[in-house]
Amino acid sequence: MNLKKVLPLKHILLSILSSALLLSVLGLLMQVKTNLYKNVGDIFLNLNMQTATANAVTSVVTFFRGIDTVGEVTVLFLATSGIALMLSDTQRTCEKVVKQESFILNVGSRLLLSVIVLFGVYIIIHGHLSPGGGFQGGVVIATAFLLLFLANPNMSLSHSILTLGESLSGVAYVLVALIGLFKMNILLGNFLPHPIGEIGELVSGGIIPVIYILVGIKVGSEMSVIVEYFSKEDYYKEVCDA
Amino acid sequence: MLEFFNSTQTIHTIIIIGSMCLFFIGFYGIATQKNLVKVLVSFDIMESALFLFFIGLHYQVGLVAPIVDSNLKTFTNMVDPVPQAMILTTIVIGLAVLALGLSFGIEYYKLTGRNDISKMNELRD
Amino acid sequence: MVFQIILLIMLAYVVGFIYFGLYRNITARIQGRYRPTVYQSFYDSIKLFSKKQSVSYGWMFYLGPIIMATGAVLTLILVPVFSDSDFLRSVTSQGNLFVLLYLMVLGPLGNALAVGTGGNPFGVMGVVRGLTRLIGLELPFYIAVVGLIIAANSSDIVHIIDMQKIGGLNIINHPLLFIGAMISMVGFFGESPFDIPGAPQEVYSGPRTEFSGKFLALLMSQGSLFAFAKLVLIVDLFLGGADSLEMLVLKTFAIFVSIIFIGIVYGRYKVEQAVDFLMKLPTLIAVLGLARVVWFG
Amino acid sequence: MNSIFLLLNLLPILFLYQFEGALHVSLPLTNEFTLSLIQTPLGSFFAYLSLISFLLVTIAQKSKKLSFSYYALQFLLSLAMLAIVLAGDFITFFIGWEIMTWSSYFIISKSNNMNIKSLQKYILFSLASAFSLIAGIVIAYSFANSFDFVAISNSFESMPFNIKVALIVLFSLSFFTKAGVIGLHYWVVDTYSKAPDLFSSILSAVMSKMGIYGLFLIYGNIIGYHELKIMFGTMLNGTDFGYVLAWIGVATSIIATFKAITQDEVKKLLAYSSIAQLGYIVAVIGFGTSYGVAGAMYHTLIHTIIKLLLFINVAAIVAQTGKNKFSELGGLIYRTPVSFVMLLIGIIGLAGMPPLGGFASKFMMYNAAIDTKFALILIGMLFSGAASFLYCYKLVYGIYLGHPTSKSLESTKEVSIHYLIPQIILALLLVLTGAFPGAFIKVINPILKEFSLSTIGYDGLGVMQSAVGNFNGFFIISAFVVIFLLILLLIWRIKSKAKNNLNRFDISYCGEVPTADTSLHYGYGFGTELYRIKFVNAILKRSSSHFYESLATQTKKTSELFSRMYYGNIHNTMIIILLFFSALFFLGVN
Amino acid sequence: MSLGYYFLLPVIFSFLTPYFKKLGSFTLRGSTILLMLILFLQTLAYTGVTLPQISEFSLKPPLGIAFILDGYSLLFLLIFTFSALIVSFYMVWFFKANKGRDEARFYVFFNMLIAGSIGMILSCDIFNLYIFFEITGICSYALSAYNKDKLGLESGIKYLIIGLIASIFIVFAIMLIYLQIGTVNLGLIAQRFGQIDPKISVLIVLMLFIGFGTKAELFPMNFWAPDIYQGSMASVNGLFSSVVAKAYLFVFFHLFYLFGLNSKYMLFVMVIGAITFLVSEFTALNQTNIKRLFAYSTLGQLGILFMALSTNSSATVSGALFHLTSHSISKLLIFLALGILIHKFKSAKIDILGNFKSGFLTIVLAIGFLSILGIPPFSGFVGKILILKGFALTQNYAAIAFILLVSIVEAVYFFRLTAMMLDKKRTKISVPIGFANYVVLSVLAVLIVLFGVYPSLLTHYTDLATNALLHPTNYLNYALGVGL
Repeated sequence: MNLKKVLPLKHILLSILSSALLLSVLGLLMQVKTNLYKNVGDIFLNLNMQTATANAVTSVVTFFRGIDTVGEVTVLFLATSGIALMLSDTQRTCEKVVKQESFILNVGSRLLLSVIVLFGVYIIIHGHLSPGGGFQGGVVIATAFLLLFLANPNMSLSHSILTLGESLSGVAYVLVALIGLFKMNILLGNFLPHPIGEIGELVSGGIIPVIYILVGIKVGSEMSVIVEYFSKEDYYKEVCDA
Repeated sequence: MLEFFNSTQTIHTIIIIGSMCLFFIGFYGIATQKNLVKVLVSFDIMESALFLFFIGLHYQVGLVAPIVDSNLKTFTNMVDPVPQAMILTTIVIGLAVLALGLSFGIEYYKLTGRNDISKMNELRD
Repeated sequence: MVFQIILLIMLAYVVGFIYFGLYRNITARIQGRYRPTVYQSFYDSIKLFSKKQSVSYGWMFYLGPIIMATGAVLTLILVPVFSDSDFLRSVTSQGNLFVLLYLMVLGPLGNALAVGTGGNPFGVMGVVRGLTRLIGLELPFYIAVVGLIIAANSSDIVHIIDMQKIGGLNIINHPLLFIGAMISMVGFFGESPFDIPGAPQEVYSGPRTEFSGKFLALLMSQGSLFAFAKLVLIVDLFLGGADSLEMLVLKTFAIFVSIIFIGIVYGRYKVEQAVDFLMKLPTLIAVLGLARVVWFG
Repeated sequence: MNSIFLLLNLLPILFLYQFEGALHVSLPLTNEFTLSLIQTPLGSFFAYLSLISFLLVTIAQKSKKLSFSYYALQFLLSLAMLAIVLAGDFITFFIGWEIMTWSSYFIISKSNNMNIKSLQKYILFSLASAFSLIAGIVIAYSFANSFDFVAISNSFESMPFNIKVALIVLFSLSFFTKAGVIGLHYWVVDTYSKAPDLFSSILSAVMSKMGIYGLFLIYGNIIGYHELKIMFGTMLNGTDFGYVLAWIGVATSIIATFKAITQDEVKKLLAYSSIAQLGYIVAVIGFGTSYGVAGAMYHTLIHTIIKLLLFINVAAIVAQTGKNKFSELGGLIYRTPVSFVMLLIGIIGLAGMPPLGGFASKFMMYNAAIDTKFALILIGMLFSGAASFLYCYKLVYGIYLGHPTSKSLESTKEVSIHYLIPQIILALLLVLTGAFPGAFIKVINPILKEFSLSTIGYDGLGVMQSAVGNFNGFFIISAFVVIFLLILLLIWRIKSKAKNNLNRFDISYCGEVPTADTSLHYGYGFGTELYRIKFVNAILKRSSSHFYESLATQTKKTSELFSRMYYGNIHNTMIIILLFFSALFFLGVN
Repeated sequence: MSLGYYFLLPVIFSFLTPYFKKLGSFTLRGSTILLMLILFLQTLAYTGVTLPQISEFSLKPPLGIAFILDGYSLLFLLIFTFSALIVSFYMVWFFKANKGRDEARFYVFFNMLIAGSIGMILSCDIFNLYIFFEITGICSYALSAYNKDKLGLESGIKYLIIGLIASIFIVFAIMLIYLQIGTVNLGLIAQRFGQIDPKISVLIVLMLFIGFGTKAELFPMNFWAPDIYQGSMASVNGLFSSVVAKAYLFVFFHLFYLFGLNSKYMLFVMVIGAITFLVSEFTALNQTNIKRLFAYSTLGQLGILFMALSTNSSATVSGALFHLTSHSISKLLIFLALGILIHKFKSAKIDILGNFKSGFLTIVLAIGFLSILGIPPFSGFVGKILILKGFALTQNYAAIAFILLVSIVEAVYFFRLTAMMLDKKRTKISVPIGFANYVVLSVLAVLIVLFGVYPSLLTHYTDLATNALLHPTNYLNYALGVGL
């Protein structure tokens, strides 16, 4: 066994460098006192009574820092587009070959699907009350589809529906932001009468649950698309190799 | 003994040490690994380390998650929600970039059969 | 005025040819061979003038010698042959020493044009050698002239002559400049060691290769005119000019003889050797003289 | 096309004439810069010089079919030069300077025998010149807080000495490059020889003069000769500064003269001769005396005339024969007689022979040298003048005299009338400038006043007066003509009846009979002796090209070294970023 | 109009792109042009109002996030929206000439690239800024890899990896900032930045420097940049050069002056900029690939901008901003023109590209080259002379000498290209240019000349920008919500 091959000098030097950096950064971070000023989050916590959502994180995510979330959704959308650009290919030479599917897995996964999707929906619509929300729920929904793909390689999703969900929810999100502008003269203004319900009720928090639902739809459909592309990739690879 | 571990100071120290170790493992990873997937994973490690670091440092003993429920009716004695929101955003962004990177990697691998980033050298004069 | 000028030209013509004859005579004596008479050049020229030209090289071949002759005559007019003649003084002051320096080259250039028209490569070769030699040849002479101009603070020859009447002859005041100028003069007269351009042994007669009959005669006559003009120039610059014919003949003859004696004892330099030589010792001497004028004068 | 641009070229002349020296325009570019045009005597002299040159060249260009873009660029070039010479501030000056650079670049690139290397040479030197100029400009700005000539001139006195020197060096370098001072002349020869034939005349006659204008502007107007004297002290009757500059000029002149003699290409010879002649101007421009300035001015005028004449002449011959080397030309005298006469007049002027303007300007410069007692400078100038006879003769012999070197030359016809018209005008100008030097003094005196120098006397139009002797140009030229005609009459009789019936082999040839292969043209042989002369060989052997080429090689090596860093390995790039971070971290934080 | 439209309109458009695609490519192209036109006109409308302008999201700052438009960002907004408009016109030709491309996705990335860049310059919240940074980043990765060939993918991967490194450092810095200052609002950070532990502040600055410096292509961190340019399409290169790089540069200096780093780090940034300039220009000499060459040229110009922008003197900064604008326009012109050539010759080798025959392209390219070199009467000249003037006023003669000397090196390759275009000995192949391209390139060329002969058009905005950059009091007031 050649030590030099397993652990080249470069690696040793870099590990020494990393350790040195680690030590000095540690030294630095340990010395330094944090929280010199009052965090903006504490103010948000106070403000949160006005927005009337039980989950303060949700109100920060969708409302106080709402534009971040628009950006975040956009990033996800762009990544999906990028992945679609890369992996959906019209010029692919090898043909689609029907693969053997397992009946039990197929049926079992379909059974589970509704449960998982339901769970995802729950997470989404309770985003302003409990931990979770649009992103988390969306991802849970996507896992349901992942299950389908794992069980049945020939499975394919209806892109037009996914696109519809994706586009409309996205547009609706932006429209919500713009309605806020028109009604409250502030973008993403909470134009719905938010103290409608008590804190902790399902219908409370004004636009916040609306946004989270829209985000949930969007993330769900986008993640499903991503999952589909990646799982199909393996399939194409095998077929093309053969 | 338990009190020692239950103090904010100690928890912060542990979190700093742990997350920074993780961070520099990722650092070492991106500096030494040449496989694209490994590089992306290293980046993910670094990001995760940062998430840990950030969230961890905002935890203080005695504070709870910023959610009101039947027991808790006011937003007091809660941890700062902003870092959590930020981390949530960052996670999604990290995921998106990682997925995009992987899709690039797959496509590149299909074209060339290579995934070694140090051997990506078609672009040169 | 025209009469005076024609008289001047005739004088120059006669004196020039006699000097040329003398030169041949003396050279032959020194070299111990039979000598021609002093008037041999006259006879030659008369003979050549009476010859008939049977071929033509075109009009430039005619114009060349004419330009040359024009240069010679103009030079002669602008050099005050007699320093006390009011007429000559007034004519001279229209030009200056620089005009003369350039006019001295105009002749050879006219000649060169004619040679070029003649179309003989040997002739052109001679011209090129002549012009190349000129680069070296003019250097000490220029330095000498510049020295004198600066010393007199005037480029007017009459003024330089007048200065010498007051402050003594330049040959005494500026001996180094004189030596430099004299060495150049040897070349200007086509004497050894700087006689390569026209030496028949070298490039088949040099510039004159294609000339014969009347053209050769014209060439010879303007050569003697030029020679005379140059002698007078040296006399004017260094020996204080001449008031009368006797003084003129005496002084020019003295210069002439010394040039011959310098020239006769040397072998012939190749053109590059000539330039090399001229750029070294004579230039150095002249520069020393010049330095004396500029810094200590 | 040609007629339109001919008329267009007339416009600026009329425009200038209209204003009669009272032109003063200012045009705000931004709130910080104002472009201003002011007509000074110096500026109008150069303006008329360049505009009329352009007019003449445009006339000659009628004989060629040139594109619209060519004419447009040339017109732009003329306007740019107008902007340079009329500029009242450095921004206008620089804008004109750069437009001049690139418009001429594009014209030059239209030449058929241009290659990338020569174009690069031209543009890089031009840009180096421009950048050195702009460096000077902004440094001056940092003290004067203005780009205005007057403001900079006023604040110059109060600048620190080293800044003053830096300014002088930067500006001088810039203008020297344009004028082609030795060492900075690397581009000149290549460009002049490869540019379109008629455009070479503009390059040599007009564009190089912009460098001279710049020198006048800097030394005379902005710094002022008086200030130069104070700065550097005096030497003999001139200034130390003038002495150094004079040696630069003289060295340029001597070296370029020798180089010119050895050239085989006609336009290269003219290019070197141009360098040499500008060397004279550079030599006297720094004297700071009336004669120095007047001499430089006069020579500027004469050189413009001569170079226009010669380049147009050569362009015509090249267009007619398609050959541009001395070794390929020859014997054109009876085929193109008018051209020959024009060239003859041109070289008589170039050699500085008395009856023509060339002598008048040289005399002025020599006077200046005597006036300041710069004897060695004077000798240098005389020496280079003596050597220049050789290339003058080569020019006329190589093209027109001797025997034709090839059959095609024997059937050459006289060149087109469009080439001849400007040549005749220029030849007449050359005669007039020789005959009436006093008239020129009249033109120059206002400029001398502008530089606050004493004026020069003149007696009528024909006589130029100086402290060390007068020069009656009119007398000399009339005497010359009269004597010439008299001798012509006298000798007329010796003209034989024989026609020009000689076979080219009917010559004395060492007793041999030349054959068809025998080379009877000596065009190639000029200058070969020079290599055997030690001093001259030392000059000819050396070349600035070694320096510049090794500079280019070094640059290329550096470039290769740097580009090795960019070899596209993303892994290493990452490591470098991380290392850079670490380095900064350890340096900065700890 | 609200500033939020700059981001939200492109977002809506992108989300709806699948439906535009179904309506046909005409709708797709037309709507993109319309969108960019709206953004550009909106920006023009903003030139007439008093600055700064603010539009808040959800809450008023300093608590909430807001877009603030001050003089500094207005200049960049003008550049970005104008470039985007131009490129959207150009892409009409491109997609007509290259059939069968995934047009819809290109427009998604293109729109979001612009939106992200604009977001970066408008946002007054550093975390929000980071999100726009990522949006811009993802769009750039995808656009680099858009061709899906080996080169494109390679450049996409490289860009992505670099983007990851940069974003890690930036996220780290933002976290440290939040830990120290308790907010991510730029105004508050600026206010409190001086008071935090100097060691941590150095670390934060260093991380931001590495993050944005890497993206803004500063010297030891720019080895990837030429690869990206080489692998991407020419029109995308134009965007990278005139929009994306400029956006990163904007952020770099925005933070630089907001955080008051100018006194401490001025020399450092200047030296780094100078080295970038030097190395890039020398390297460019040795290139045979035209895209790579102009990538180096872009790096070099960025180097000058870094040198000049870090000086803290209003004259220099104003000049640098002028130069930046002129460089954006010129580089866009050059890359778009090259795009036509590269499409025709199917190669980016300089030797092959030199064979084109088109008077129009020669003229516009020459104008672009001369402008970048700073030769009058083109806009680059005004920028360069203003920069030099600024350096002269601070008596920084070394910088003047340096810029001018390296500019000569720059001239070497620019004029080599020019000479190649003009070389008559090459076999000349005529290149068809679409009508849209005549318009697009003419507009750019005319602008270059216009700014050169009448710079007051632009100096008004650069002066505003300089004032806003160097004296960000107004901006801070708005970011802190004081002025509201």
